[in-house]
Amino acid sequence: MSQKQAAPTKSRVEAEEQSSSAAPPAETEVTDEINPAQLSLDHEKLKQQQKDRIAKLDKETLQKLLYQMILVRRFEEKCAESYSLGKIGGFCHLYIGQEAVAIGALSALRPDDYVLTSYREHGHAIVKGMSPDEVMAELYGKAGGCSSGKGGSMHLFDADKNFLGGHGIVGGQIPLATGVAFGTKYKGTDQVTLCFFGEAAVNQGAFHESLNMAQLWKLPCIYICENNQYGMGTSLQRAMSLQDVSQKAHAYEVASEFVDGMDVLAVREAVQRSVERARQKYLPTLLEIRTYRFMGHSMSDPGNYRTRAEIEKHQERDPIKLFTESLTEQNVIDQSTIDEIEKRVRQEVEQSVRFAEESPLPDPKELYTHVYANPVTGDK
Amino acid sequence: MSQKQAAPTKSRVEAEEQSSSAAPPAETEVTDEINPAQLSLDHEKLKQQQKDRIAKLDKETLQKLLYQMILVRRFEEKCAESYSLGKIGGFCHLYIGQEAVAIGALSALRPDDYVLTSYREHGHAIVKGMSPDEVMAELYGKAGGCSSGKGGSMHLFDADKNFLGGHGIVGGQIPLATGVAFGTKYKGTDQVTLCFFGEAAVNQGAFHESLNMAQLWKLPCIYICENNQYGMGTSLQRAMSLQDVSQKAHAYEVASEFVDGMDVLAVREAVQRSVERARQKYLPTLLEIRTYRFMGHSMSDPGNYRTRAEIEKHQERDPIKLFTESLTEQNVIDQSTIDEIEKRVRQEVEQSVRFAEESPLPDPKELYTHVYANPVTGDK
Amino acid sequence: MAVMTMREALNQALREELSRDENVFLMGEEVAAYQGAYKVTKGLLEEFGDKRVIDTPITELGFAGLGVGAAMVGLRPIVEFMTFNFSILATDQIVNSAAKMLYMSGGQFKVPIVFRGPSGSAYQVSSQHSQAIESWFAYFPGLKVVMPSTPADAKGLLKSAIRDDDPVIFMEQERMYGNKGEVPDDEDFTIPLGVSEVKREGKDATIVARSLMVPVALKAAEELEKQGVSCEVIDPRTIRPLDIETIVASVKKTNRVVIAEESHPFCGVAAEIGSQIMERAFDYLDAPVRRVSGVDVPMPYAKNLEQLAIPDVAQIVKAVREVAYLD
Amino acid sequence: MAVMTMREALNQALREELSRDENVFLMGEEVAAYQGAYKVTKGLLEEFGDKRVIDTPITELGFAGLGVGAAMVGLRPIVEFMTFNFSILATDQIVNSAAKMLYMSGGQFKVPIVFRGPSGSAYQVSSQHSQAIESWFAYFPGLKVVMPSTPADAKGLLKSAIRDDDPVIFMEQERMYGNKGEVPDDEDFTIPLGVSEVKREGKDATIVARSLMVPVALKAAEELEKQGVSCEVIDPRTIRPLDIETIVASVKKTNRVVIAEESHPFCGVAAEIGSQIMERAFDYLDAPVRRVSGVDVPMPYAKNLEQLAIPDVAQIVKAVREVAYLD
Ligand SMILES: Cc1ncc(C[n+]2csc(CCOP(=O)(O)OP(=O)(O)O)c2C)c(N)n1
Ligand SMILES: Cc1ncc(C[n+]2csc(CCOP(=O)(O)OP(=O)(O)O)c2C)c(N)n1
Ligand SMILES: [Mg+2]
Ligand SMILES: [Mg+2]
Repeated sequence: MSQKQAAPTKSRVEAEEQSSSAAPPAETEVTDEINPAQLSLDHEKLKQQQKDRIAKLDKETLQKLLYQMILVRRFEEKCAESYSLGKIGGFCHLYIGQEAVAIGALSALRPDDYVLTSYREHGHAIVKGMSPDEVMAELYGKAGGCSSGKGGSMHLFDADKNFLGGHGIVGGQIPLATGVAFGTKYKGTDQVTLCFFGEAAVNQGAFHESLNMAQLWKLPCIYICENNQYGMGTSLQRAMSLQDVSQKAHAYEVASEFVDGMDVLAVREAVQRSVERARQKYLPTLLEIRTYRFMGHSMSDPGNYRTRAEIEKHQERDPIKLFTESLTEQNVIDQSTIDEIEKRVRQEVEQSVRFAEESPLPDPKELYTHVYANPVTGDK
Repeated sequence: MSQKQAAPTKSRVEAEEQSSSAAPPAETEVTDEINPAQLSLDHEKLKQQQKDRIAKLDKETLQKLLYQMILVRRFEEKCAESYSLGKIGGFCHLYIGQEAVAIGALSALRPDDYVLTSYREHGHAIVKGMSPDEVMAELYGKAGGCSSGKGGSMHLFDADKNFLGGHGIVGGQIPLATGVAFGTKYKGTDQVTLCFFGEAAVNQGAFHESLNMAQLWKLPCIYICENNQYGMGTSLQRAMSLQDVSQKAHAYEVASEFVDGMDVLAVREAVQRSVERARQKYLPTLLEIRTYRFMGHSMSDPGNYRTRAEIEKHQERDPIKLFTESLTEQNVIDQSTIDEIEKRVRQEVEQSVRFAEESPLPDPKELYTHVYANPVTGDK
Repeated sequence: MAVMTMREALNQALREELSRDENVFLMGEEVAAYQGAYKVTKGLLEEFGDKRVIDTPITELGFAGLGVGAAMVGLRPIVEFMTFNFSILATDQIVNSAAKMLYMSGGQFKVPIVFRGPSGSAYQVSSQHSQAIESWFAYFPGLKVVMPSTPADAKGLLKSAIRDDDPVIFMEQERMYGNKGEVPDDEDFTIPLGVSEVKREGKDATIVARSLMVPVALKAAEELEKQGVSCEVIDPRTIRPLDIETIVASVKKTNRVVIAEESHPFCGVAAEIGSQIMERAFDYLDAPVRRVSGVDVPMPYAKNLEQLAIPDVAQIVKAVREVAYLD
Repeated sequence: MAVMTMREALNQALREELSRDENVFLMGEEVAAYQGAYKVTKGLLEEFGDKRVIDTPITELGFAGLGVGAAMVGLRPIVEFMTFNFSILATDQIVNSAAKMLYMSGGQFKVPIVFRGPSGSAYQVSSQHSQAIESWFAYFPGLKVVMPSTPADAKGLLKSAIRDDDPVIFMEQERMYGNKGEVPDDEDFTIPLGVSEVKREGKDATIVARSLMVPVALKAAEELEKQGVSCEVIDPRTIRPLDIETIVASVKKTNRVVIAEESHPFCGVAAEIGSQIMERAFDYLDAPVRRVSGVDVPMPYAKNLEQLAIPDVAQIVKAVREVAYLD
């Protein structure tokens, strides 16, 4: 195939510059007044709860959770770097700050359970068992990517791991996940389906239509709202008349819980309860898991809609920091374990980049494959 | 314009026959067990409440309400007749049994308030002040129809009366009405907007998206769910996981009430409270008004999904019968008043049919008008 | 061969495929207890039970997406839209999930789903309930679009659609549900997707018609025969992928084409077929390809206006005479 | 005349129209505090306040319908879709409410609304975020569809769209927001809807291009000039109503046409334009109308594949040489 000239377009970097050269916004949102005294008080209380949870678990499980959180964090940091270098294109939505949600939740699953989520899904994919190599290669748009380079950052898929995307339309994965749960119930398996979405997706009609069907037909779907308090630059308060997402479950008689999304074990336990309900009784649950994203909405978000102070307030309870502290104080880990984990993670992340770099570009012929599963004669 | 040959299609009557020649349904739904003793007990209690309400109102108002209910009832009966004669085409959704809702609700409005509703809207249109002549002519597909014969039964409009349709997509009018309320608030008027829809429309995403915006932005829109307990052949129970529609308002912090839709004055009072809230504070309300349709979903519905007994149970509380009884017992009317009303109504309905019959067919040129308000040169 | 209506033929196809493969299930508004708003699904609830034949709430976006999700884990859903007018609410899931899933997952997730229901004009139901949107779906790679015109085609194509591993938009025509025709009895009677059929042979002009316009075109051909003009009538049956070869072969013989459709013209299927004919058989064309489309206005309610909005025999006859330079 | 980017020109149009008529307001996701996801609405919140410039929840169907309702009572909403990809969720309100309201109300309710935002391909955002759906909206009578290709056109057409009493789908191209050009300063500078512009005169072949393909076509024309082929480049600017006369006049002069588009081909705008050319200028065509369309597959993410999916200068040059029978 001949080398083609590209359409006359600005370079990606230029495009981003334009996006990020915003004037200071007319409105500066600060979701909360920040009272440091109150903050550390709450912090101590919540930390004690985490320690109580730690006490119930074995060391291996705990260390694995910590390892996964650090892996996802470092992986995302690497993505940011690669994006800045122009190695990763398009939109790139990082998960930094929210790790406890995916990792706590997925730790409550069996490998044959299903996961669907949005475009902010690198972490979910890796923790569901997908290889960081293939995830990174996908972000690089390479043939070795988990979606053969066709999906990109927003559309990670892995049929072997029951990871069903990676969806770009806000709320679009919610009916899909409901259907996956419908499918497993239809087939009579006891698999459950986890559906992740942001709090802004709750305003979409798709959410409402899905929860009604899930309860009406008793489908084993667990709806996990990762309430990071912003949909792009719009705070929850400015987009949702009633901001208690978990309360919305009542409109459908769906069971629900509000969960501290900075505590990986709180998440794990809530999801375990939901999984139980789904596996045993084919019943859905809505979990509102309160969290916070530390980075911009995507790599091109200037982030002028919130203050540094607000971000720092939430970073006090950085889920990794919190968990590391609790584990250390409980003597589950010490510095050398942490160092080991960091080292292992660093190697894995480096390896993923190497793999991505070395993976070839998709063959130009691949442009035309996978349009139809059963191509028809006469098909152009 | 030359006379064209029609496409080779079956006649309407034939088409309907096919639709109505259904086998007895596999499932017979009966929404409630019927206990006649309990029924008359409830009936007496509710009737007493109606009488208490009557005591608060003047004779003229009360008689007008009765007159309007009878007018709508007789108008719809005439529609059924004309439909059977093939004078009215398409779908035709009658309002018989639900009259107390539109009439009670609209009696709480000022003439400059807005009304939008679904395809079951003949009654709303007439009570909003539209001429029965023009409504009937519209159903006949005549040039004198309120929508010039282009809208038909499902799309009645009258700009002078602030009647904004008549919409055919289940739930479609809900965002529109929200926008009308947005518009009046934007312009700073104190008009309110009434939005009617069936309980099955509540399952649509459009409902959910609209209520959130209405409360978020404090819009003077009153959402009236006419819960007649069926969406076509599907009972509320089979379509909605939580069947208390009014409760769903909580998910948006919207004020709500549950209202007896067989009592025209109960409806009136609830809507008055909502109108107050909307006019004074620009706040929305959701009203669930429980009612029942005595006829099929549309003229071609065989209606096998409910029993005669169930229908008869609801007919015990026929809103017209109930109101007539209460008014008689309270000495607001006597038989001669009723006879006069019936006579006047009969004349108006006959007149509407005459008008419709005599109104010419739309000019063939009208096919091409009203596509664009500003037709552009170069437009085909 | 039994003679039956298109409604019965579709019902038979559904029944046979539900029997054949227990991963097939049917869902939609009023498909079960009510027996289908247009009775296409009559008797299926009774025969297959409420696990396989499911009444849905009125939430087109939701249940379309639910169907796609179920298809991703191996089921073969048939999702009925009471009419395709209401599929407009579900376009996001059809276009963004069903059509693109295989591609964006790099070939990992196929979506074997059929979206079906009546489409196009109905009787005096006005503009929101009388519209033809096949061009919308045909626009998107990843979707297949089928529009049968006879009971046999309806049955054979629906069975193929259900067995196909891709999302298929299967558009019936309410006005044709009562049309009768012979239908093969064989349980394995299928008609492959993507194959046009010559519904009538001729040599002077080609009329391409689909769905409701096929019987109109055949009547026009009869009429024209009397006038000494021999018309070939071709029904593509599958709009995407389009079997253009059969059409082009005919054009190379007749050198003149009229394309009839009840849809609006602008960016419609006739525009596509016409363009492809021009691209592939320009030198064979003795006249420009003529489109006879539904009028380019929303569908009015009034019966007299409605009749003027849909192409009829006379218009097709006139168009053929024009491309044959007879008038 | 000032030189500015298309982004700035659009911003200016919005600002001027918001100033001119207080019934004009702007709503959409991130249009206010965030200054627009692509900064087209920068500074407008500050200037006009939050009554006129409104951030919405992510509920495309809901706020599109809300806009239509507001337009029915006399406001002139400008509804931004962050990208037109998301308008797919709102098609019901656009097609069933906005497009048909005037008709089905017998002329009583006009809907003066503009739906605008970036459309078409963006950079490596994969299939759900990179698609061209102008043919969907252009299909429907009742809608107007505009696609500017220069800053001046963007400004003049957007102002006309806002002043127009019909629903207008105004499609920008994200990849073009940074493109610069001269823009008249006059506050009453408008460009009428429905008028094509000859962007370059020529005599040997006509290239019809819209939006992103206009600069590509102009480069192709330069290239071809060097090869001795003189090309006329026409930008319809408004897709519906389409000013076909200007195109036909050019074809009658050049006798050869290539239509370039980034959209998929099937039932696309090029199919329509090609069919209309054939219908109106068949005898003037020395070669079949050629389409150069985006590849008929969902948009892939990988950069190398993405580049192959969008028409480029070389493809247009090749197509023109083909219709000129030079190769
Ligand atoms: C239907 C739709 N509308 C708009 C967008 C653009 N968009 C992408 S992400 C996003 C914010 C979503 O916020 P939330 O659901 O809270 O998830 P988060 O990004 O915070 O994880 C928006 C507006 C989109 N992708 N899809
Ligand atoms: C989006 C959409 N889906 C389906 C239909 C077909 N349909 C028309 S009315 C109706 C039932 C609606 O029930 P409900 O909302 O309770 O109103 P009711 O008819 O009882 O007044 C259905 C399914 C439609 N018109 N629009
Ligand atoms: Mg969020
Ligand atoms: Mg109902």
